Amino acid sequence: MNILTLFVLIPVVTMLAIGFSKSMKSIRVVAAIGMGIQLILAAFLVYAYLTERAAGNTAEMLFTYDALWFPSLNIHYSIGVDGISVAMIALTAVVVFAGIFASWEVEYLSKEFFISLILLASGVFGFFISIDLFTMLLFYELAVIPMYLLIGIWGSGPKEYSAMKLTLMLMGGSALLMVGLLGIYFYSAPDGTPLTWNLLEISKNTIPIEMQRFLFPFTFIGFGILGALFPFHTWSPDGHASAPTAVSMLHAGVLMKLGGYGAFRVAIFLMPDAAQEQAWIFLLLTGTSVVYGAFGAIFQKDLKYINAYSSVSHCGLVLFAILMMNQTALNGAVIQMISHGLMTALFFALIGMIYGRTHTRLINEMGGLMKVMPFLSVVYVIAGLASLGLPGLSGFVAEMTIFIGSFQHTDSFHRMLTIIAAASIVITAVYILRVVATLLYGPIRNDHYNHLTDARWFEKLSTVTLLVCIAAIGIAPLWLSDMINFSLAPIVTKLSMATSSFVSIF
Amino acid sequence: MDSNILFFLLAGTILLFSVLTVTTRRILRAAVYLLFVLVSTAGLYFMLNYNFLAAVQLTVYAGGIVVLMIFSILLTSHISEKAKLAGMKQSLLSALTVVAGAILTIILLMNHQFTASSEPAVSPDVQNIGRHLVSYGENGYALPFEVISILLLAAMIGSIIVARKESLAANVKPTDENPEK
Amino acid sequence: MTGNIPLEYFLILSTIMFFTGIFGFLTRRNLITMLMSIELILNSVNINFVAFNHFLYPNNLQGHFFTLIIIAVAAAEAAVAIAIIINIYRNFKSIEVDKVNQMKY
Amino acid sequence: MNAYSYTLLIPLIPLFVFLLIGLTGHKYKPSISGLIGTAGLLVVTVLSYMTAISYFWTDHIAGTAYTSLKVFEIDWLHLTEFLTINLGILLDPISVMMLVVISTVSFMVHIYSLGYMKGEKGFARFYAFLSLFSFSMLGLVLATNIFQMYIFWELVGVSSYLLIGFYYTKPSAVSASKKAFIVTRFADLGFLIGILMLSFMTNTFDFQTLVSSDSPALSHMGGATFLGLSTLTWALTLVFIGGAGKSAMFPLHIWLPDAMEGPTPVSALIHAATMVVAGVYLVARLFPLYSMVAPDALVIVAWVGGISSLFAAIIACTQYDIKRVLAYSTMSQIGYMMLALGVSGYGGHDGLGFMASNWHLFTHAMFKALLFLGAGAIIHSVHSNDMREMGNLRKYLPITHLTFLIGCLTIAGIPPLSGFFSKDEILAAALHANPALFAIEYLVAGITAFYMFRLYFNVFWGKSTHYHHTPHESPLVMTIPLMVLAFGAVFSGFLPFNELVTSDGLPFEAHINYSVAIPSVLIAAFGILVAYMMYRKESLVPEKIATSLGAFYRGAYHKFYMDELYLFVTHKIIFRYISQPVAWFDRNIVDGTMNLIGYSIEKASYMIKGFQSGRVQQYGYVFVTGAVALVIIFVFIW
Repeated sequence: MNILTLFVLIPVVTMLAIGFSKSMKSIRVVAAIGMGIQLILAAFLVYAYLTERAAGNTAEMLFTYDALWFPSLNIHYSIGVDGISVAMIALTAVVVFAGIFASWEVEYLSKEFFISLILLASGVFGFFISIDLFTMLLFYELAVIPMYLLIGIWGSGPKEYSAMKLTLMLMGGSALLMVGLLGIYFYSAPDGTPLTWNLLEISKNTIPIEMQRFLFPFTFIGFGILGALFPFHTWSPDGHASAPTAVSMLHAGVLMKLGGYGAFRVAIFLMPDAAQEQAWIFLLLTGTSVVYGAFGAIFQKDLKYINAYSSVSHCGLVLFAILMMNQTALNGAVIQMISHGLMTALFFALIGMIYGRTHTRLINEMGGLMKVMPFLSVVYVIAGLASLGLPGLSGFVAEMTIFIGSFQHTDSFHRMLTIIAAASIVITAVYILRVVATLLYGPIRNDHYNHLTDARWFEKLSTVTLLVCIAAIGIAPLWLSDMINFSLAPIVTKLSMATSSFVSIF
Repeated sequence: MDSNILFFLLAGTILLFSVLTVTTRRILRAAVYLLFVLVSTAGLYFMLNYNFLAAVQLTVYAGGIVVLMIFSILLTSHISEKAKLAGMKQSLLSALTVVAGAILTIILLMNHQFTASSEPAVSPDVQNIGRHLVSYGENGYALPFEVISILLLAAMIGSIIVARKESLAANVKPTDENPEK
Repeated sequence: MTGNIPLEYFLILSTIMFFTGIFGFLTRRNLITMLMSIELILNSVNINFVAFNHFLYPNNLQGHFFTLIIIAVAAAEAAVAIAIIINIYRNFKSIEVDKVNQMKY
Repeated sequence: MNAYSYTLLIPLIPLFVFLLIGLTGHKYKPSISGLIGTAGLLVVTVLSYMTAISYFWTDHIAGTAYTSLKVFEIDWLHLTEFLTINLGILLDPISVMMLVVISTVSFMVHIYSLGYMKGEKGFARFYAFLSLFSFSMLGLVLATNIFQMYIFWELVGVSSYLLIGFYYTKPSAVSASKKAFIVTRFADLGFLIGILMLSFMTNTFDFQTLVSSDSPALSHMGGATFLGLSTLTWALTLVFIGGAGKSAMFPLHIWLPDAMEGPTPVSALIHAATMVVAGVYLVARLFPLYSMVAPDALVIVAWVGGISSLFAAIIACTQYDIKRVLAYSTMSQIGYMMLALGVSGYGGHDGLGFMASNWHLFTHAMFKALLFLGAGAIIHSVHSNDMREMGNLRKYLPITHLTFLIGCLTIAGIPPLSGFFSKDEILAAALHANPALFAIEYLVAGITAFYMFRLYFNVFWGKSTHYHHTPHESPLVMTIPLMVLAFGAVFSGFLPFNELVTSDGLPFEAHINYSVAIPSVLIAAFGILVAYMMYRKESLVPEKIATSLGAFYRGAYHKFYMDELYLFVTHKIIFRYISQPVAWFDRNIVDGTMNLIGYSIEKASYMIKGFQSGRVQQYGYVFVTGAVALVIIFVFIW
């Protein structure tokens, strides 16, 4: 059996096993075992991928498998991975694993909770391994739908409103996406040859420029909504604020990356000419996202809102870098996706743990937590430092790759935008340090907090898993960046062939 | 000449009682007016020399359906009861639509040239009807005949069940109340 | 026997009858009178069929049979409808359409 | 591998110690953490001295230029075809000199802290952070390329943040740490953009390539200009802004006085001797590039340095918190160093400023660390920072008194102490290049002497103050570092810097310029005299002078309202006029639009819902009317 299919199969088996489990204890143990196997498998995949590459296999996609499942539209279950997808799969496995432990104590309808959570995860895994556009979209929807239930049932605050808003906005994105993908499908092959959904085959054909102009915005915005593109980001703060811990982790950590990944894999890769032409519009939007999200975060009082706005800023940077369309920036974008995924998952996990103890998320109601829960606080500080780009942690690598890559752009308009985007590192520092100072430092504001306990073993496991990954990328980024670079090379070649009709503003 | 008079007589009856059927406030009278309409229609069929059809019209419609309706009226309302009519607004709007529709249709059909077939006519006598009805070749109606039979059967069973449903439930109830007995 | 009555007269008659039936259907509150209106509509259609058969296509009996079948269907429909009406009456103690609006949800 | 491969251990040992104490420090007694940290630093110090000796003397062939050696380098991240971030070790005169400075001061601080921090909560944490700082700082000075420098630059900033906020339950410390980080981060943004521009133009990060005589930057000299300055000048000015932020140059200095909220050894190590001079080191590191391609940027450097030193010196005269006086003094002295770099030329005797700057950096590290540790000893025994609550301490703290006096004399520039020599060279270089700057610095020399002795007389002489409990001399672990540093402060002036650390690596002839030296000693003596009269003899009453200066004095006392200005900008403008509107805009306009769409759809569906009434007759009516209308449309209108 193809190793990639296992990534979809294991969650399914796990879901079945959970379905047959009786007690809450056995449910979560089964979930943890299933996702643990998934994590090991992901690690093995990285290893297998690197060995294969080292052995000189230069195919664009590895471990491919193809089966026709809907002949009249030529839809295949077509899978394969390159360095980028491998990295994203590894990220997903880590976040899901940490997410299971972060939701260790979900008592209300725990069976349904874990099943939905793992269903979501299987959608994400499926998305990353797909080469067939339709199958990709199918898995995408599979990942989005459980989100509604997860937030609507297990959420907090105005959960129905948030769940509805999130789902509707993402579905709106899917609708745009559907238009874009169908358009791509109908121009996927030269006249006279059968149409195809296969990414690689479509990329060999050039979609007519008029169609590209029309389809690119649909596809890019469709994915961009999931990637929190300004001004379609407002589902994110509300959705994250209401979602239960593990869902926030998965959502911000992984699901939002589907947007970036798709925008890059589908929109830019298949329609480079239109991308070149229209990039400046979206660069302005994403550049705005970066700075705007950061400014927005300064003023928030709710921890989850702060983090959601910070995600808007960081994910904006991902799309920003993708639109720069050179190898270094794209590389940075992928690393940023991974880095942000890990960081934000860690943040949400910590926020969930803190909220579980203090029962408030308003920073000015808390204070001095460092004294009562040193472990969580130290991890929070480290996560914060990662978020503001401290060298040695993953955020720095990602941001610097993006900034340097973007600044290599030959056009001065792009370089000016890069400088503006770079300014976000200062603003990020402001809001991160503000939170750290108010939340963790200072005297304890509420006497009840004196009795709070520090992290339990499963919480430690969850956070340490993420922390180790963050530090590993931050300290030794070379293997990751080289793995991504190798797979970017053919894409960048295709992009550079695109006729640039962009007229500089300056 | 006399057939012209007969037609206008029948047409006048039909129109008059149609309108009365839908406007009268007493339900039973409406049923009777409907009966007049149906009988007059049968007269039209006779006039057109479709004797079998006219007979069916009389037996099934006038004899069957209207009687059925009268029964149900008697079951569901008092004879003296006057039906409530629709509101002014509803009636006016409906009348407007209906008149417009009628005028429109009449204009259309007056402007249309109907062309008659020139092939030799078939006599609509009972022998021909019977042969056509059970033959399955060209101009054979065996299949619709069978289908309609099944439909009638189904309708019969259906109406019985629908009408009986409540009483079945009513029969169950007393045993529920005293399970020990 | 029909003399020189043209086809159009029959059609006009059936048209007026048809719309009278519709008017009845739209304005009557009582379910049974609504059913009657439907019978009127069906009847007008029958007249049309018969007239067309007689004047335009005397070479076969399609209109005739259609009418026959419609009468049969009308009978079946009336039977079922009345069964339903009676059932409704049992449940609602009324056969006014306005009062029978609980089934829309 | 080569003869210097052991230098790899110099940064790695503190890193290892940091991880060791950080991960396992809570398992054993705090004092063991302290000992581990100190032992690690001892090894580092020994290795640093070994490196210095072999680099400057044993391995050096007399008469040849000191070359820069890339001892070790690995690829850390591949960026573009040309740009690669490497991590490595570069040895050249300034980096080796910095090794000595950092390891010496850091080692002394490690020892000192064993006594000073004894019994503090978080003792192990303190040593972990100190090791992290030492690692970062050593990595910074050994950087082979500008990006590695940026990496460690940020790490240094974070260590500083963590150490300033060491007393995390104290709100003032927390806000000071936040302020320090954000202000330097702001400056780092300039540094980062500078790096981006430089790397875009030159396609390299490497220092050796950048500063070589065929630097790729040279081809961009005539390039595009922006606001009248060439792009290269802009790039290097932006890099300098990064340095100015770290070195607390005006107007990015506001974090430094507040940073004194950290433990005093930290102030001595980070905010006096090492981290704050990183800006100077940065400019010195890129100095050939500055002088080759962007002399305009050097002018900016010089003036910023000059203004900062004067500005800080004036404020220092009015402060009562002894650590703040020292902080402003630090800022002032760094201004000297910046100025010296700014006025310097390249090569031979023209490079006097460069040499003087590095020399002053070295001597300043010694005497300022000494002064801070001395202040720490005072605070340790008096439990106060305010000099108004002190007096007559010479009786209680004899060793501290003596060493502190040496420090004061050194910073005032009294021969033959080291400060005299280095300051003299700076003044000579300034006089040579720009008399206006020389005038400023000359004045500052006098003010420096005044405020240092104001501090000295107030603390050690003067009225005998009543203390809650009798001050006592510090333990030996604290006084030994004082004595060692005092030794350094006295004798580092005799090091032949003109042979060791020069702009082009070649020695040049330097001598004491008496036309500068004599007046400068005189003004220093004058400053001391004034301080003596005001605070010892009290024949001049300070309050009277203060009131006669009026608004100026109040301005200086309030640090010329710089904090208020920043607060205004951050709170009023950024918070009130940017962040709050952005948050409002997001919630109400952007999200409002989305909600409006949802709301209008909901309203519309309520309206349409009426059609689905369940009333058959209504359906029928709509159906018939619709059919009629369609027929009309299609038959008559179409």
